[in-house]
Amino acid sequence: MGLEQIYSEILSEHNNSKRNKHHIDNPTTVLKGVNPSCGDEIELELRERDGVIEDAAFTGIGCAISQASTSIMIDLIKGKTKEEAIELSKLFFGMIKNEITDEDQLEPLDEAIALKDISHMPARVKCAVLAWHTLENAVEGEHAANHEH
Amino acid sequence: MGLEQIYSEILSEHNNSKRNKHHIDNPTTVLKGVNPSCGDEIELELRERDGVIEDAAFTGIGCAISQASTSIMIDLIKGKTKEEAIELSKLFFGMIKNEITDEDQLEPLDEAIALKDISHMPARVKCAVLAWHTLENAVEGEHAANHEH
Amino acid sequence: MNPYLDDFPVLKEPMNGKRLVYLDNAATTQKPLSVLRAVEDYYRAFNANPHRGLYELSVRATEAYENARHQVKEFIGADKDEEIIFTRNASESLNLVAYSYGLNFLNEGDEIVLPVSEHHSNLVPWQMVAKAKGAKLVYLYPDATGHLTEEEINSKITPKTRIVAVAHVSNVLGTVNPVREIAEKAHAVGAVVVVDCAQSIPHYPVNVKELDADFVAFSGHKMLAPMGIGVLYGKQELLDKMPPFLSGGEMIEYVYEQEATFAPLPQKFEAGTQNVGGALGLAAAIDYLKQVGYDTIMKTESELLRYMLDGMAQIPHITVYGDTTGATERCGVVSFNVDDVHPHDVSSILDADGVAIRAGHHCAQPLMRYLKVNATCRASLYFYNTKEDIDIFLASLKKVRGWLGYGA
Amino acid sequence: MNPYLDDFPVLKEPMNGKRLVYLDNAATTQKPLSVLRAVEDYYRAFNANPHRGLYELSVRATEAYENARHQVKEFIGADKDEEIIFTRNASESLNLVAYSYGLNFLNEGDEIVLPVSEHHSNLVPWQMVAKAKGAKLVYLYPDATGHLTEEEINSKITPKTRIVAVAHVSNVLGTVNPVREIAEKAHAVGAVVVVDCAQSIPHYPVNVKELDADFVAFSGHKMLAPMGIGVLYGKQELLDKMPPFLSGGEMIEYVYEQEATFAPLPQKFEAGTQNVGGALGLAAAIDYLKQVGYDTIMKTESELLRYMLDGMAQIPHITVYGDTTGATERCGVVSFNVDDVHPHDVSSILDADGVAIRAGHHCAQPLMRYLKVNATCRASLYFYNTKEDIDIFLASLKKVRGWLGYGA
Ligand SMILES: Cc1ncc(COP(=O)(O)O)c(C=O)c1O
Ligand SMILES: Cc1ncc(COP(=O)(O)O)c(C=O)c1O
Repeated sequence: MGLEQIYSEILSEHNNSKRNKHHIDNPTTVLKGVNPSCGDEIELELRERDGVIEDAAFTGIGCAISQASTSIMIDLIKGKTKEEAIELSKLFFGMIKNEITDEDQLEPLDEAIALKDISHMPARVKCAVLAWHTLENAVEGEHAANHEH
Repeated sequence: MGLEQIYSEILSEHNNSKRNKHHIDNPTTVLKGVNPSCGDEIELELRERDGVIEDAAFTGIGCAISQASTSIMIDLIKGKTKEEAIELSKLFFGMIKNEITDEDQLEPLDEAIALKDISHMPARVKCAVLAWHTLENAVEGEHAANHEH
Repeated sequence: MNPYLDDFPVLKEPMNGKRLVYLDNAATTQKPLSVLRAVEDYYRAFNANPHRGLYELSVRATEAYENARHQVKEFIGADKDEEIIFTRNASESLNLVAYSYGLNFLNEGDEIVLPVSEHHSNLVPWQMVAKAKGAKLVYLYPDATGHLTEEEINSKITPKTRIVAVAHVSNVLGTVNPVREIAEKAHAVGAVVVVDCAQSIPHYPVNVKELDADFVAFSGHKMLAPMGIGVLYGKQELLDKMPPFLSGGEMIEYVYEQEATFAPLPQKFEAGTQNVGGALGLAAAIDYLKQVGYDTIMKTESELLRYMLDGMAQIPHITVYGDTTGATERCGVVSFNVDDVHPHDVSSILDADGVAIRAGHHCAQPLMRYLKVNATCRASLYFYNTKEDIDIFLASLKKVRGWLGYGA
Repeated sequence: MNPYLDDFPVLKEPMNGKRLVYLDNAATTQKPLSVLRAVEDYYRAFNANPHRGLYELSVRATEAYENARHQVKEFIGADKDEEIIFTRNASESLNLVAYSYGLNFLNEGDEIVLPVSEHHSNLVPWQMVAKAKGAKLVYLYPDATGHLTEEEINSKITPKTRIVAVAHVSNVLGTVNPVREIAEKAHAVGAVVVVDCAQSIPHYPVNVKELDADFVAFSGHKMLAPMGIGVLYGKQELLDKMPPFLSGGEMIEYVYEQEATFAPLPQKFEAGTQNVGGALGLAAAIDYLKQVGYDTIMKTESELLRYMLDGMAQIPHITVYGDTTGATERCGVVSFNVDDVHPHDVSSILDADGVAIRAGHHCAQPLMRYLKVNATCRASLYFYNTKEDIDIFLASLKKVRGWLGYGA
């Protein structure tokens, strides 16, 4: 199970700190992401300029995994281009599905690597990917929350 | 199983002879009896006078057991009062349900005793009792076919 | 030692390297070996399509299936075997009533009364009926201990009420609802009463006469039987006047090209090949329950419940919903939250210690909203649980906040 | 010796003191030990309510259940797991389509086309739809060998047709219907095609793409699996636009007091606790079928069928319905009558020799009327039958008329 790895310091820190949990000024995209089956709900706010994600934050409720995953993601994507953000999300899905396991390859995910072992907790996968799915939809201009799990 | 006892000579004789299978003159009661689950259908005709069953016959289709049982019943009830006929039917149900097993007690059923072992063939019980249920309904003035089995 | 544990092999399997502490009995119970054996014996010795064949094998299958029906009838104190319909689960039983009774006997403006604590299976079908017929859903709201007051019941059940749908026991709060009083009131205004006994019959004797219920629904899998078998009890006079629900094989009398007539009860409501193995499993489960005895079940569970509630009261940062003391008549279902920790995290953390509890809305979202929570944790007991189970649960629960970096 | 017999203990039990000759496979098949073991293993090791729990046991149950769905999807060549809905049996699958598609997408004057040979389960639900919506049932009549001619199909499927409901294989005559041709014609006029594969999939590979079916229904219990589990396949675009059928737990997204939104496929159509044990039994049955192989199954059965039909042709006073020679593509279901002897008597007499056949209308009363018979006998084969079975059947059949006092 590796619960230790999952509820690691990084996770509890991100869950507790409200650093990325607020509204931003003049967001260019605001998108809701929900997991109906567990009631998690986040609202992601992004401000893009010239294809770069200048600022990002979120509000909403959810479990430690979804909250931390969202917060870590926001740290990662700030200052990145939309394309880079999409690349990161692909890498993240690959890691969570246990398709990409090579440490070197995962390096760009930085702190998000702490969520690697979620792949062994299928019931919690959807908590970890909620933010990233919402990001994908936001960046690709889809306006429906993604229900897939 | 006692198939020999059941498909005995009496049964095959009654099944084959069409002695009681016809219409009667001026019936006072004509009642249909059906077993929807197996498609058996008989129509019982009775002519009563002063409470006595003067004449009886039947038409219809069905298996050897229901046809023979009907024919044997008709032999038995002709010339009997309605009350005697109802007594006989109670005796018959008692025999088929294996509640009355004493040979002496069953004596009035005469040839119908050949159907005793039907009690060991639950799937065929409803074939054997169809005529008797129809008789009960006819004599007691109910006009619905009896669907119980 | 709990004398029943030996009958439940799964309870002796290690889970995540630890002994399994199964506290999700309200979701589904484990099955004793005698139930598994009853099902296997059927398939090994006399499996056949019942009602259809005249040969010995089919006759035996039919007899066994009808005996199972008879056993259910005796168990819940119904009048006749015909009043027992085998379904797939409690949800299907309730849908049958909604479709066949609700859609046919309700009119615009009629009211359906139900507690806000109902399981979705006794709530969403009534939304469907209300929408289709222009009827209105009227909710009963419980007090702080989870109970429905007489006042609430009397003010909501009115001459407009046609149906009252109520769970005998709530699957979230464990509350025993005053079904008999509700039925009395409902019958006085000519309404029918649909009682969801999914959470009561595993723990409590259910007698349809004493409840004065018009319909009763429950699931086998919550009372030691296999999945895939459920029961609907209905008063014969009601079932008789209802049209069939599912149609097809077995439930007909005569079929013509353009129309059909239908078989008498109970076949009228049992379309297609029935789950004979499941019905025999349910019969074996009833045998097992009788052998343990409801007295023992209730005594064991109420002792464990008190022990659990006492233990939880001593852990800081825990909120228990509904009756928190075990003082009122209630079943061994305990919903709670740990401050600042999402129920899903609580569940994952307990799971690492081999403790299986449930987290979420428990198919009762309207109740969650009424309680002003997003989700809760739920630990639910059965007679095969032990004090040791509770000790492990409590020890694991104490550590939860620590895992997430909070002080205890 | 048939190499599969050892896997089916019931086939080795004596019946009425004789070895059981089981020839009612069209009603239900026997179950191999591997299927019984799969179900038992589930209950012994990881029984839990799937989808609901976050703990290990429930995760394992969920995975196993969803794997079973995936296996069904692969087995019938569907595109996506979401297109596979688990039901209770074929009858429920067909009712689901009738209620959720039929009642919502048909209008007055629309036509539903179906062969007169359909099983009641693919006929009575359409009567219900026709009555509720003012639609019309239009029947296809087979020729003397039981086949639907192109002419018949072309003349009945018209622009008014909205639904064509057809069995892949008839449960009375064994006829293989030209589903692909029917589907082509139906799709050309914009109708949807509902294929009842209850009698084909046990004996024949079923590929939903090759059939070009919009919906496909079948039962586990006719293909080696336990009772209580069935399947509905539907094209996603159709299932997506259909409203839920049964409602309650598991099939919802958000539930408010007055309304609800529903889960995506396949949960939308799976209300309440599902039959996980049954689904795992079905998965094990599919494994077993794959291991035997459809080639072997078809070869074994067609040899036995020819042997049986040849033998029956040599007994006087026997009428076989439909294709009497095994010359056309057909399955091993043989309906027949013995002159002057009611099918029920034939069945009882054969039963005394341990031979289990079925007698009656076979849930196909409109076909019986069309064939101008009241009932028939039916012997139906499976790959575990042997030539010896057929010999015993034929020997018993020869004696039937004698029992009833007729000359042979
Ligand atoms: C062709 C056909 N369709 C449908 C059914 C109904 O199947 P079930 O009784 O399992 O629902 C059967 C079997 O009885 C059948 O033979
Ligand atoms: C109170 C209550 N009613 C109904 C149900 C539905 O039972 P099932 O899922 O077996 O249909 C449940 C269980 O989930 C329940 O707890």
